[in-house]
Amino acid sequence: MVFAGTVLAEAIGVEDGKNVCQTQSYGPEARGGASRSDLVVSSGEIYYPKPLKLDLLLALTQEACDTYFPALKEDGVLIVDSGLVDQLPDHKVHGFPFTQIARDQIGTSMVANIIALGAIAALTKIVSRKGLLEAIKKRAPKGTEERNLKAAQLGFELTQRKKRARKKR
Amino acid sequence: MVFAGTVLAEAIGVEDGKNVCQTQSYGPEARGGASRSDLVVSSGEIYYPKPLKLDLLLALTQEACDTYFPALKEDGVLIVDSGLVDQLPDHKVHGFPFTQIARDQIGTSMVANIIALGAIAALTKIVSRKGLLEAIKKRAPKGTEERNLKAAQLGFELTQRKKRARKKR
Amino acid sequence: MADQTAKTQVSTKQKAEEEKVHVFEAWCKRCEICVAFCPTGALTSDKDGFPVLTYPEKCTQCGMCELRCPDFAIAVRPREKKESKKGSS
Amino acid sequence: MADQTAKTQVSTKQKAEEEKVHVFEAWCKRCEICVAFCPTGALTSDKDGFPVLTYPEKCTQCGMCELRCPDFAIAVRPREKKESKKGSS
Amino acid sequence: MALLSKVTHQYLRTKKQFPNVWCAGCGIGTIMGAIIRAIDGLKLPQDDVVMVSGIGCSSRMPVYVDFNTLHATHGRPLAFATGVKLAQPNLKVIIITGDGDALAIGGNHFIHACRRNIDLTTILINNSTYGMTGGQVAPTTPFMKIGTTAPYGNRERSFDIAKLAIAAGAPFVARGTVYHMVQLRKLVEEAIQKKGFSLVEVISHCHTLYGRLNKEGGAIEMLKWQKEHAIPISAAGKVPPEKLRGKFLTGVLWDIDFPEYCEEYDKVMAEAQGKM
Amino acid sequence: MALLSKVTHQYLRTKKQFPNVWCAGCGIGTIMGAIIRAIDGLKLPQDDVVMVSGIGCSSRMPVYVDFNTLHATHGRPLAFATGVKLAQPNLKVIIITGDGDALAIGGNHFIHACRRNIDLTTILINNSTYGMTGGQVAPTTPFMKIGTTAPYGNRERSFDIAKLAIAAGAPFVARGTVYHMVQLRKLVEEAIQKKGFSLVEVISHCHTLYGRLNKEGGAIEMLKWQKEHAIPISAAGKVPPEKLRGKFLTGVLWDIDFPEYCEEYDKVMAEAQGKM
Amino acid sequence: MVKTTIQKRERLILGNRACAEGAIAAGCRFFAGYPITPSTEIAEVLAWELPKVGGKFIQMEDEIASLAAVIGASVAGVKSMTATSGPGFSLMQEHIGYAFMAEVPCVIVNVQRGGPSTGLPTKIAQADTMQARWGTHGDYHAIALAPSSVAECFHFTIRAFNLSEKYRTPVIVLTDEVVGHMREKVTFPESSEIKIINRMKPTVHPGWYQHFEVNPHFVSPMASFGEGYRYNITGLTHNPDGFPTARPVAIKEKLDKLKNKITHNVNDIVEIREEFMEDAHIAVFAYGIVARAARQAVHMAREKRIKAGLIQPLTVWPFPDVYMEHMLEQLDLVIVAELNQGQLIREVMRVNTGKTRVRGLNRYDSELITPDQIFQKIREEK
Amino acid sequence: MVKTTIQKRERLILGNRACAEGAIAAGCRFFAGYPITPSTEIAEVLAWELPKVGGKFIQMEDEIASLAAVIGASVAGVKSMTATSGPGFSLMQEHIGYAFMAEVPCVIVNVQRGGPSTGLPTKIAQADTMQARWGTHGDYHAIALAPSSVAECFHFTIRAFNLSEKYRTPVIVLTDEVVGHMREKVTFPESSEIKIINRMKPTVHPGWYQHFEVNPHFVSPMASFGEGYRYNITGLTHNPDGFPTARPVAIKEKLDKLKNKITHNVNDIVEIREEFMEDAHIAVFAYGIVARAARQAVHMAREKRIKAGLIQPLTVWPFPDVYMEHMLEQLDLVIVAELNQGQLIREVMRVNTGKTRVRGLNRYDSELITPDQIFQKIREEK
Ligand SMILES: Cc1ncc(C[n+]2csc(CCOP(=O)(O)OP(=O)(O)O)c2C)c(N)n1
Ligand SMILES: Cc1ncc(C[n+]2csc(CCOP(=O)(O)OP(=O)(O)O)c2C)c(N)n1
Ligand code: SF4
Ligand code: SF4
Ligand code: SF4
Ligand code: SF4
Ligand code: SF4
Ligand code: SF4
Ligand SMILES: [Mg+2]
Ligand SMILES: [Mg+2]
Repeated sequence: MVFAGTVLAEAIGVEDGKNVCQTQSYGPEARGGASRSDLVVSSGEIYYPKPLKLDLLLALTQEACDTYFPALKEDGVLIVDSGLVDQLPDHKVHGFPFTQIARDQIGTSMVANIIALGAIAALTKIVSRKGLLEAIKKRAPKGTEERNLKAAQLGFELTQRKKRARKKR
Repeated sequence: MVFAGTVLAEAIGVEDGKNVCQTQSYGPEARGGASRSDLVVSSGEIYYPKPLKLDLLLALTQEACDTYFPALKEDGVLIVDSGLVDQLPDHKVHGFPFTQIARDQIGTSMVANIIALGAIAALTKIVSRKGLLEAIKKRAPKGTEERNLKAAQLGFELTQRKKRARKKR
Repeated sequence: MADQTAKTQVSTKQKAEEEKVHVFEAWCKRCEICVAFCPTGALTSDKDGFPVLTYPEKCTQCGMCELRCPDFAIAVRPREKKESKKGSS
Repeated sequence: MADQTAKTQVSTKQKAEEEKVHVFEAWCKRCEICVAFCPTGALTSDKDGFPVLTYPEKCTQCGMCELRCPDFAIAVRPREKKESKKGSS
Repeated sequence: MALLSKVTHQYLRTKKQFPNVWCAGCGIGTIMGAIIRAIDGLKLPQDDVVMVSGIGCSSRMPVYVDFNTLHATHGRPLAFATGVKLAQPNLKVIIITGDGDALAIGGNHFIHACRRNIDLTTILINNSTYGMTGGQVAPTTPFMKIGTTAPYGNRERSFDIAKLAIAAGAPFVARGTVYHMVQLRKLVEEAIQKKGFSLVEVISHCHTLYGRLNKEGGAIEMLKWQKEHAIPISAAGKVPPEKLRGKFLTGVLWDIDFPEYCEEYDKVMAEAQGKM
Repeated sequence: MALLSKVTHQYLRTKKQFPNVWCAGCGIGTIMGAIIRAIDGLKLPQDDVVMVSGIGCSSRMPVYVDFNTLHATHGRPLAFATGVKLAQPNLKVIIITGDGDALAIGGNHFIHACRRNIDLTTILINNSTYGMTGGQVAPTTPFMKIGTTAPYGNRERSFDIAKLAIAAGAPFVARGTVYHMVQLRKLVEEAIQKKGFSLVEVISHCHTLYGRLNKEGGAIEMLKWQKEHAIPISAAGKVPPEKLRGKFLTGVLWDIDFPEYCEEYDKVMAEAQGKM
Repeated sequence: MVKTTIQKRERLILGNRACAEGAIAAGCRFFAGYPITPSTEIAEVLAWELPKVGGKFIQMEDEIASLAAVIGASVAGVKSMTATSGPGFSLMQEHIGYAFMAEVPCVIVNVQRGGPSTGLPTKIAQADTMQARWGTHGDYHAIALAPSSVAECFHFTIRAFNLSEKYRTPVIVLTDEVVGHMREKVTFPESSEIKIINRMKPTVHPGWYQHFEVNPHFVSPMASFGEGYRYNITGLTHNPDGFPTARPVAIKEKLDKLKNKITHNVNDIVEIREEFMEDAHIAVFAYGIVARAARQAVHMAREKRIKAGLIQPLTVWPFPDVYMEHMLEQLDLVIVAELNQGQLIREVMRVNTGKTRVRGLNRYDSELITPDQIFQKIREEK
Repeated sequence: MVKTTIQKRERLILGNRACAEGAIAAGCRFFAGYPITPSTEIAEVLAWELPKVGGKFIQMEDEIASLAAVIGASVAGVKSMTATSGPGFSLMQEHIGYAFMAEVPCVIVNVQRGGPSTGLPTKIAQADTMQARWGTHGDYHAIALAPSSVAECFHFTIRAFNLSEKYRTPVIVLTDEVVGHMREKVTFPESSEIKIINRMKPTVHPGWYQHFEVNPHFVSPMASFGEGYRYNITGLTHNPDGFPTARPVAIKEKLDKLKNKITHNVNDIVEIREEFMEDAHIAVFAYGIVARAARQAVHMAREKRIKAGLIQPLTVWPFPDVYMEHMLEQLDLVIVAELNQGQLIREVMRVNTGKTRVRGLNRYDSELITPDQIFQKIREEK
């Protein structure tokens, strides 16, 4: 989650030029890496570094969804991995099987969250598509740039497709 | 000096039944042993543990004599090793060549200060002769009891002899 | 460490009473070590990565998978003949 | 450590210019090591424990006493012949 | 009980602490299995067993085992254990320590425990890195290998742990691997039975960090490496020297006798009390 | 100048610090003499010499010598010296340490300095006790000898310092005695010239405490003991084994080559800068 | 090496020896330490005396290991102690925090010498006072006692063990070079006269036992290793059962417990000795050896009809907030006399509400503050 | 392993990385450390970056050795730093005292985590604040800076080096897990815009040089090893020439110098950021990360027309006594918000003369204090 959070922060902060503050929560020890990443975005100075109420929640597990949903604003956007989160809160939800798609179409579940970032760029105005792709280029570990870019594109298209599908209906 | 100070404290405190507080000053490091030993005697509670003004000063070196003489009370008693201290302050002084006597009569300069204790017992009422001897028996390291007792006796007699000599004169 | 949210149901691939080898999926982390080092190739991984005793007939109940599992998530039914002491491995 | 109040006068037992071995009493602690290990027995201790070159004729200026003195309190006049470099020991 | 084997039930704190925190495939769990089986084999009462550890992935072990467990500070488990053992010599004290714990910050306690020869059994889990803090170099990281604090390759040489322990005075020194878990159990049994300080170095793998940084593969590849590079000491004589290069010996490498400290201290007490 | 020899004048802080604090007959002063003569022999500029010590009687030495001197904390001189040397590899860094300083509280820094192989010259003054604090047992006190904290006899075994250093990775290890002060000077010279970590253990005597407690006589008797118990390594082969018992070897005990850390770090910098 | 065996009721003894004998009297049967001036005699006496009473002495490789071994021994059920001075006390800080967190009773004697750093090994200071309270990382609540005489070295060490056992927490005895190296005549009590407190033992079945049980007393019964209760001890923040937790509620509960067992028991833990305080307008606030000079000074002042009194906290930590607030009501002036650059004076100022003048009398040149200096200060400031 | 090279003015970067880059910008060319969560990234970045600029990185065997090596390197003339967290900071205490006594410039970063003991390695606390001031034995006078943002991690590390060089004393950067592990966009200055202070060098002939010269500025010029000035450094109390002394006058002179160089320069060392303090009757006193919540809270209060303001000490040590005394004159209420059980509040209470109410808002359950909590507290207490 830290990687995805960082890419998003980079995209919003440096590429799109807003102020960002990204924090994370670790498990009891450092080694495991963080399990949660928070982002505060503002065009002004950011005081308190953690979000108090969420505008957007991306939950890739049921547990995350259950835990953090209460902090989501009334009109906040909830995006979940529909393959892993089946008990959905009573809310407008965007569900995509990110992990599934990642495994099937890119061959590794590791890029699920980058697909999700693509989806965010498509669904919201939080981050620009260009900013996101630039940020990925800059932050992706050597050798993984391509697949991450592809993942973001995938997420973007996926959402567009769904939007279009919905419109058609 | 610590050994002599301790013997004297033991004699006064435990054998003679007064309150005593014995302190010492070390050189810059512990190993060398202390170079100065202070004793406060009282029949009541002892507050401040170091002597402020001295009733009795036993100085075995010129340096000690020079340094501590100013703290001696007007009517205080000064006892020096007359073999080592030749510049005497303007004061009533009891001088005996303790080190010389120790080397000559007991064969080791190490007991000079015990001879001096004997002298103190004879010259002053600070410590009883019996108490001193008992304290030496208790405190002397194994194997040195005899020579220390002998030294104390020597100090005692020496002084008596001098007193008598003086009286005769 | 990421997805160790283990499933808590017991594997139903075999009946607990009969099986030579039992996998406790709640603890299994799907490292596939048991599969990789089973001397007879009796184990394989299912699509989620959990070990399955696909070839029970090959299994000699040697116990290696149990001894090697870092997560105490696989247990082998003791062979009946030799050593009837109640005991460990 | 008790009486290291060293005398500061220079030994006058020999004239500094001529002597083979010089003792710097201000620093000498009278450990008698130089005396004990002088290979020729040229040194003895005086009544206070300071070393004295009692038998100058025995002294080979080997320098051992100087090298061994823990207090840099004894110096040996270098032999003149070999090695005229200005130097240490 | 069919789900878990008997040892698991008896010796692990199955109810509270599982699944454990270690990465999938980490060797520490396997080592824990070998240890509880050794203790089971020796029929030591659980109440009499003390397990002491420092801080690190390896040092998390005491949390899982149902003994008297002391999760101490980083590097110091041997010093804590020394106090436990000397105070209650009837307890069996086993130390679990990592290579960083035992040899970096704790190196001094390690050599002194070897020298002092108190009856402690030390299981040193050598994964060539600091796992818990994220893959920094350890005093066991080989020359030129990568760690997060040695991005250009490690320029320090690594300790030969067994050699160091023997030089420091340890009377019993053994080496095993996670791969050879049957042998490992036996080595642990022998170490526990040894009167005096005993050390079992276990070659383990941290594929998550060390393996990844050094491109040595996952747990399975690293276990294979252990298999291929371990030479039992019993066989060492028969192997031509060129085949030993780059390999390491396993088994009991050193086993001699010395007076044990607690027993010596009994003599001190006897003397002191006699003299009173 | 006739009163003091030239080395004394040139290398000692004669004006302020003398006479020194050591007990009459203590070997530390003699060792100091050997060291300054070695430095003089090597013609090292005084400005380039750094002497670092810990705390203890031995560790008082830097106060007396006219180099760049750092009297650090108890047990840690090697760690301080590591910083000095790595920061300024052109300086010659010599560490003076006691057996307690180097091997009790400082044991970890000792083995790591051996392993890391930074170009430091360590003179370890082994007097079998803690002199400065009054004669407690040290990790070098032989079994059953008396110390003020081992009134019933020491029940721990002592380190074989050279063996430990070699096992920890030191490329140069030598042993000398105060008695053999000519050899000692040579050993110190060789150690300073060695590129890499070098150790000279000097067998010294603390007659004031250790000697007295163990009834081993004064300085002269203890020097004689050194004379009688030292066997030059060159002669060791010729001496029958039974005659070696209770004796110790002197001379250069170990001398091999390894990449030195500062030089390795130069490579790291080159690589890093190339990559930039 | 001091070879006298414990004996006789009335004896001339060294402060450090009194400390060692106090430990034995309190039931201490384990000492691990590392020599350091001016504390070493404590170790030396115990090396000699402990084996006589079936106790264990061990010299460890350093101070860190010493306190580790002490904690290990205490966990194994044996009352344990170490003794050190400044540099060693600094090295022990990590393990003081561990003992506090893991609630392990043990006693640490710090015979203070001149600092900072190596400082003045054979000279006195009282400059580790704040360190005793704040030396380790994280929130810590110390108990520290400050003896001013050889007799107090004996009694305060016993009390340190009692408090440590009662509250399951490390207790520090803050003595100093002068008290430690001083000889006074002490009248020893019979052992039957000495009050000993032992840690509370669990009465529940092992299955129910929680080593860090949270209860209204803030102190959990303590089973030792090997007694049939198998539990876990850790320096990680933990639940009452001893297993690590990261739940905020559990974290707070644990840290509150650690705090409350000290702060709720200040009245039991703190002892203060007063002199002439009934009607004093001026107080000298002094602890440890300085209190003796202060006592003499207030006697001198009384002779001159100055209404001065002495407040001598025998327990320097926890600080007696309520007591001092109350006292300050009555006072115009408090002189805080310390052998440092001003440490406990900060606490007095903290509780002061501005009504009372607080003045420091500080000495840190390795010499004692004399009665006369204090008396002069009283005269100047009054 | 973070491989990005230093570049670009505007970047999203991690707090710990900002700290490392600040060090390099300040001229730090030596780092010795030992990994510990949550500080490790500082070491990891410097392992990668230092050799690029000709600096040296070394991982030592422990934290004690790390600070020792840092001191050694500084004495050899190279600006040096280490970074650690709670347990490592406790272990460094002896050497912090040494650096202070021997007047060796160096920077110590403590990325605070939950304590006491091993505590909560991946969670935040501010509970080493008092330890930073009192952790070592003997009288010690700390300088400690507390950044509240990633940008401040960069700038405060530079400032720490500058203060350290200027005053020849160790300087502590007290950051925390949240700041250290936070990413923010930082606009980096050009190196020409960064003010760098280097230690003063002696101008006298080596024969006259005194490494610890006593002068009216309390700071002595500092020659490095190898520069032709051969002097002695010791942790023993010493004369201006660096040789040990036990003379009371010299001892006092030395300790006064150490004290005065901090206390006489409080105005230069201390930086405070205020918000709405011109007319505030209520102040929130908060440092480090908590100051951000506090800033938001006082904005909330102002919206409700409550005259609240923020006092954020950027320098937590030395404590700004005079400034605070002055401020308290104006205030009815001060709320001291900290992630601990109440540490710096004691200092505020100390300087308070009783006129102002001082209230603590303390959280120590591993979570941040929120703006709302502070705002509520303002409402409750006002
Ligand atoms: C005093 C102190 N310093 C540093 C740390 C951080 N730390 C925790 S575990 C660890 C290294 C663990 O390495 P190792 O012992 O090899 O165990 P592993 O995780 O590899 O099993 C470190 C440096 C700490 N907890 N305490
Ligand atoms: C941290 C710390 N612990 C203990 C001491 C006390 N101390 C000073 S020197 C010393 C022992 C010295 O022994 P060694 O290194 O063998 O030197 P020696 O005096 O024998 O030459 C000790 C324990 C100290 N100064 N600092
Ligand atoms: S070894 Fe254990 S954890 Fe790994 S896959 Fe097999 S059963 Fe699961
Ligand atoms: S018991 Fe042996 S044969 Fe059977 S599955 Fe396990 S490892 Fe394979
Ligand atoms: S060796 Fe040196 S100190 Fe000893 S007696 Fe000879 S000159 Fe004096
Ligand atoms: S120079 Fe040699 S022979 Fe002459 S006195 Fe010295 S040791 Fe003896
Ligand atoms: S980080 Fe390494 S050592 Fe730690 S649990 Fe994971 S694989 Fe094992
Ligand atoms: S105490 Fe021992 S080591 Fe120290 S100076 Fe005296 S003889 Fe030498
Ligand atoms: Mg490891
Ligand atoms: Mg020694």
